[in-house]
Amino acid sequence: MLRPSASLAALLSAAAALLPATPANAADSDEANTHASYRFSEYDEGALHGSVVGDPRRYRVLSQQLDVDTKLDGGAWGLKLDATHEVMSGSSPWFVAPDAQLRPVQVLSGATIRDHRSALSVALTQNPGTSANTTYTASYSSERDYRAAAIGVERSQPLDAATTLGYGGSFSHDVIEPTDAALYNRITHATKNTASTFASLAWVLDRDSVLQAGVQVNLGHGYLTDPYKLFTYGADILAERRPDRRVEAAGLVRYRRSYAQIDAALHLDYRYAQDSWGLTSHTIEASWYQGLGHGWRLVPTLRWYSQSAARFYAPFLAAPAGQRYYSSDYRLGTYGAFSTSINIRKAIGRWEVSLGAERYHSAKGLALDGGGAAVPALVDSTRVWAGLDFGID
Amino acid sequence: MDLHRYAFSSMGCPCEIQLETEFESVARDAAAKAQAEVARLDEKYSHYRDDNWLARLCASAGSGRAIELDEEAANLIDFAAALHVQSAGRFDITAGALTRLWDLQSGRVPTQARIDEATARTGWHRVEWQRPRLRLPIAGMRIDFGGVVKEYAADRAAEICRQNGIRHGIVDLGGDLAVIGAHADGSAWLAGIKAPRNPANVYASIELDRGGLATSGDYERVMIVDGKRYSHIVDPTNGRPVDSFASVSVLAASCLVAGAASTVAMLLGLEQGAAYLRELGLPWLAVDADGRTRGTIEVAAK
Amino acid sequence: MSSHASNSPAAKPVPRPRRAAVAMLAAAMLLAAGIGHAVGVGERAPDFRLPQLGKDAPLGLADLHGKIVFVDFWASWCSPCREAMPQYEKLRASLPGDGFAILAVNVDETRADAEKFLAAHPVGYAIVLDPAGEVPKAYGLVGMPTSYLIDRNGVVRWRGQGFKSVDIDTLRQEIDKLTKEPVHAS
Amino acid sequence: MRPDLLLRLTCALACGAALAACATKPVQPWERAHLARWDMRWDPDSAQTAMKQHAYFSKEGSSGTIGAAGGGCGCN
Repeated sequence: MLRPSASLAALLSAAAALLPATPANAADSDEANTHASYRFSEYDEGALHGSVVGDPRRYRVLSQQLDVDTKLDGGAWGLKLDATHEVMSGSSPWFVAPDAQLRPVQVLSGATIRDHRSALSVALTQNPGTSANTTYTASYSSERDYRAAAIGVERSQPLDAATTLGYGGSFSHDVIEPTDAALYNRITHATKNTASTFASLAWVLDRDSVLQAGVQVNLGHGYLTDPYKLFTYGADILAERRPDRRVEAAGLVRYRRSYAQIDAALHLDYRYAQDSWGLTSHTIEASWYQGLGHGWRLVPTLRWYSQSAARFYAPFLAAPAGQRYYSSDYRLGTYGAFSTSINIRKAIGRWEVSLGAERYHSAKGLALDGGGAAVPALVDSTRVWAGLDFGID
Repeated sequence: MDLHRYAFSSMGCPCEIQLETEFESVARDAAAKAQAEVARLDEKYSHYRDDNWLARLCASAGSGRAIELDEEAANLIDFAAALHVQSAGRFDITAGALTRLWDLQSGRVPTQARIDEATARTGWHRVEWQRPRLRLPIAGMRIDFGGVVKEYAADRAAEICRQNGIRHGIVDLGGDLAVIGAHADGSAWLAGIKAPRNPANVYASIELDRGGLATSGDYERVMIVDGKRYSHIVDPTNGRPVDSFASVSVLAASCLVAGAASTVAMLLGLEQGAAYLRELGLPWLAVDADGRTRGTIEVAAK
Repeated sequence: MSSHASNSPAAKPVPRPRRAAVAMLAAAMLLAAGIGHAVGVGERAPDFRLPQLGKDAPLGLADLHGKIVFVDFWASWCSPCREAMPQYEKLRASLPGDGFAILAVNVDETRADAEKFLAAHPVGYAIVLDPAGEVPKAYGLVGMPTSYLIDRNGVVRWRGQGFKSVDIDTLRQEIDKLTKEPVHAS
Repeated sequence: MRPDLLLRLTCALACGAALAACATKPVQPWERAHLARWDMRWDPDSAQTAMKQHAYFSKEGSSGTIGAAGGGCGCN
């Protein structure tokens, strides 16, 4: 006779035929596919590296985000709502002035900035959960001096058992109305439009790995300048001036590899981008998802980012030669950044609690080729976040 | 909310339904319907009667005729088939012939010849079961729903009380308990487990606020011959009563599952039974013949 | 591309990468055709026989001949399958057992995964095990979960791709319709 | 690096990977236990990714991932 083999599943299933009325765990369908997540995060910038004039308290952002997604119409449609609220405060780089030896001195705006941003986005997905689906998104974001409305559509379509095609696009119309426009002689109203299209192909390489390659083209047109930033143009200090058109092309490759036998997975992402302002960037991100059992999971992530300077970037122009465009915004200079982050998660039933911290260090030396003009406003920053999810299956 | 108790006798043992309700009439009505259901199941599946559905089924043994079973009977047979697999053949509803042979009131140990003869008329593997048709190929084969039907009746009675507006109550069919719902104040029911050696006193009590509790033991129908105990639980693979625990109690989502697990554990004996219960993962409590207890249920202070 | 790029590609012949991309897509298409033919509505459901969870006798489609059978391919790792199963259990419990049966084909590679899920979500219908994936291959499954409603003559009358909770109502109507149909001498 | 060179690079990469995928036996839908795991999604924690991308976007010159972007900001 065979060895006895206990099987609670077989026992309960056989009993279920006799006692159908045990509703204990028949999760009713609506509750089963509603998922909600709340995130709170605090972003703090450290002190500047170089010499500084103005209030050194750098930027601080407290943000909260709530996402809810559920099924509609018996599962034919998926609806996802995201609401975000951020409170920003602290000083930010204003312009760069040369000292006696023509070395750059970063001048910061006063710490008077205290603004908040609210954003809402709605996404409707047809045939959610299947590999052939279409998602329509609409979003609106507003803060005291900036409002943005965007719409987008995204389609995923299997070509065969191993290949999925993805494509889509979005359009955003932004309205810029700077604060204290009269006081600092800034423009009072400006608009800009951004159109973005992407296409991607994803392959199932084997039972444990998938690869995705995609291209994205972003077209920006209109007021692309930062209304608050000034520029030392010889003896004058003028408002910075950027072209009113920008084309960016990006290529992205993503690789996922499962190590299910040790309850882990590897994520590798590489992104190359290049734009018509002469700014090229490389981004590599690697994450390791490690399951620790009993619902625990640890996710360390490393990220390296490098960008070259825009053609019209300079800290200042001691002897200007009629340049049409000029900006000292550090985000257009040559620099690199390396960030390490850790995220710990614990699933309890249908809930999941998560905590995370990230340290972001930027420096000219971290760029792929660290040459080019000085970038005095580079800062390090930290970000800590906490999350609560409901409806994980 | 007052407590209403309805005692009665069925399935050859003392039974009681305890209900907490606002109005006594609601309790009385629910208890009456529940009791009627237990009586129906007792009438239909009792192997002590010779005029009920089970008797007619057993009478077809060896006749070559296949009997078409109704939905409930077919589900009970399927449930027994699942237990047969799990217990490596020890749980066998065709052990009826052996159970009768070891008629424990007779005080006599049957001869090996008669045991072999009864064993020849036993064996689920000999039964032809193509749902919903069942054929007992050998004359004298018997079906015995022991370890299944009493526990199933307890769950059915609890379900019928729920369907008649009862939220707080418990059904006790000879020690097999099915909870309708915790006390009105949310506290759990206290279930007493009788001491195997002297069933009069309760040696342990378990808190129960949902699901079912079933206990298999050799104390109720036991025979002592020349100082040796013979229980009413027979191992069909060798035709003799089981030398196993004195009692095994299991907690589960239903009394049916609890009863099945405790009966299989009793049939597997001391070592394999304990291993089975550990592997199954349901809370369990077992007492050996010498009174040693083991298991995962914390026993509330007596 | 941006207007002031010095050597804009438009002037050149079709660049090499586009021809390569077309060749790659063609190869992918050929490959797709190679996979087994997907059983569709109106076709006879291929018979199969598989070991049954918790029972020593195997179970097959032929054993349920004369009944309306709902075959559901599922696995414990497939989240729409997990969402569907309690709904199928409610459907089974609400229909008389004699004319209708659910036969769930589990394709988990390790049996323990299926058992772990079923212990948490017990279902009263038959579960058969196909770790090697022979039956889904015979049915030419294109996605998970996939389910088939088979009439009393063994012909597929409805196929579900993925799971939407509205499918349960559709199934009830289809089963109701099939129950009223006469059974041809098979 | 001119934009058309970029497209050539990405297409070459795409073709290489795709041909690799075609060469191996295709993974059937019922053999995707590992691929269906939470940690194998392209973006397992989309809420956290959105906030993270927004933090990077506000301090880097180039930004955006594949997929519809939205909710720009006057980050300065």
